[in-house]
Amino acid sequence: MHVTVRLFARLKDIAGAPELERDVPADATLADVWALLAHDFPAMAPYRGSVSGARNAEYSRMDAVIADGDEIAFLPPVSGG
Amino acid sequence: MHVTVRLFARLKDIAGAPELERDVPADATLADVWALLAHDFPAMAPYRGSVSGARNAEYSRMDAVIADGDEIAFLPPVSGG
Amino acid sequence: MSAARFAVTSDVLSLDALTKSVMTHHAGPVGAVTSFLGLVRAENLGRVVSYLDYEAYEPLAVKGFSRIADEISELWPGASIGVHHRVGRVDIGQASIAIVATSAHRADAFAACRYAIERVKQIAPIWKHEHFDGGDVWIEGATAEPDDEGARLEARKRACT
Amino acid sequence: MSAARFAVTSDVLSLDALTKSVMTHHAGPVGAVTSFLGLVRAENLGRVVSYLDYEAYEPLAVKGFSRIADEISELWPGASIGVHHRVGRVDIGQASIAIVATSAHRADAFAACRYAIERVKQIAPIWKHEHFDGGDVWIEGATAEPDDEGARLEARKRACT
Repeated sequence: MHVTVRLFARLKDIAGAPELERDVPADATLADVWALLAHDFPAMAPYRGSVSGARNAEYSRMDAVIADGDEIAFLPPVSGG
Repeated sequence: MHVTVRLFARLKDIAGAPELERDVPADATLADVWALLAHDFPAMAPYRGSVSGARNAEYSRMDAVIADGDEIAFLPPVSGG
Repeated sequence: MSAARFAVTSDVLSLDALTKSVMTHHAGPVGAVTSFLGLVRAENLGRVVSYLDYEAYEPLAVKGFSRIADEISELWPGASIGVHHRVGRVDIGQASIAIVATSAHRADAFAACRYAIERVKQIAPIWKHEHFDGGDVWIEGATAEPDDEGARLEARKRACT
Repeated sequence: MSAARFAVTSDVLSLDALTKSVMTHHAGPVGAVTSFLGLVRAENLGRVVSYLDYEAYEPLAVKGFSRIADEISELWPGASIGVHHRVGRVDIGQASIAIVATSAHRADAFAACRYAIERVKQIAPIWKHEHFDGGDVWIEGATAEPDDEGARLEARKRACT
């Protein structure tokens, strides 16, 4: 399966890009995608406890299973307002 | 002594005028002026417990002594906002 | 519209003009601006309201707004407010009062704005003459007692502090 | 400026435009309109701020504002809100966020407005990139957890209800 991963703020800076493409196995969860990223970009690892996930522009639990073509997003702690 | 008495809202309607002139004895208090008005306009009497007094555009206790030429005002319960 | 922070006016109220005058007055850093507009509703206590006619003892009303601003400066140092109140006829949907509060942080700006409207209702010498379907009536709310500590505490409670 | 009630935009915010869109949406009687503007301050934690640069996950941010409006409708039936948030560079003194709340009575309008800004800070996917004298830093606040009941209760507490 193929997913688009959107990254914001510090996570975007760490990855050096606002958007990545990743191939993931069937039945992969958001947590699996996160693990891939943390492997590729070790500086992301500390965000494990504070990152929120989204799937197709809806908040999603990290254990949600993703589908081919999904847009996955990882959101560091927010600071709007 | 001579005082100008300003009246508002229902008190103005009862008196039929927004402003009255009254002669009062020396050492008269706001309460004394109020008593004069309540005598002239019995419909004002029920306001005794809820009216506020002002002297020269400052809130004033009803037992404050007034001076010649003062502008006295009686304010029914307020309803601004 | 006057650029005064405290005004009683027969002009249509402008939040924009009031905000400008409060910002101009405000000395410290401003990170939060809150506002309150009171609009005339078409219905009150089951009566079909045609319009309101406000009367004020203008000089004392303006002093009252200023007094409320002083109370706020003591309660929330660094918070500033402005108050504009209509007199004369105010039609349905129009604002009878506009309040703007500024502060470095939002908690104080919200508290100051809420406290201000509660205090205006308690002590400003302003009266609402309601013209409704079938008659008219002077609305009478609170006996104005600016030094009443109980009323001040009630206003603080409503301001949530 | 869009007439949408919920928007993320790089345009300068207009309280006037936002108020109009909320009033247009609002179905019931409106007696109270409250607003909140968050302004960029020249100083933060001792740093001399040059400007802020906001980033948002726009579709989710707009849905988040809408979700907050739904929460408010449940908590205070008859209260409506609108939220506009800037993205991109926002200079000192400019508004990064505007919120307008309407209701029949003032208590709900104040509560809704305060609740809205607390919830925006908790769950809206928006990030502040602070450019200050000597560097820049991404500000990180709360982990966004829209379903976290504790966060909702905290927002209600701050809204004083």
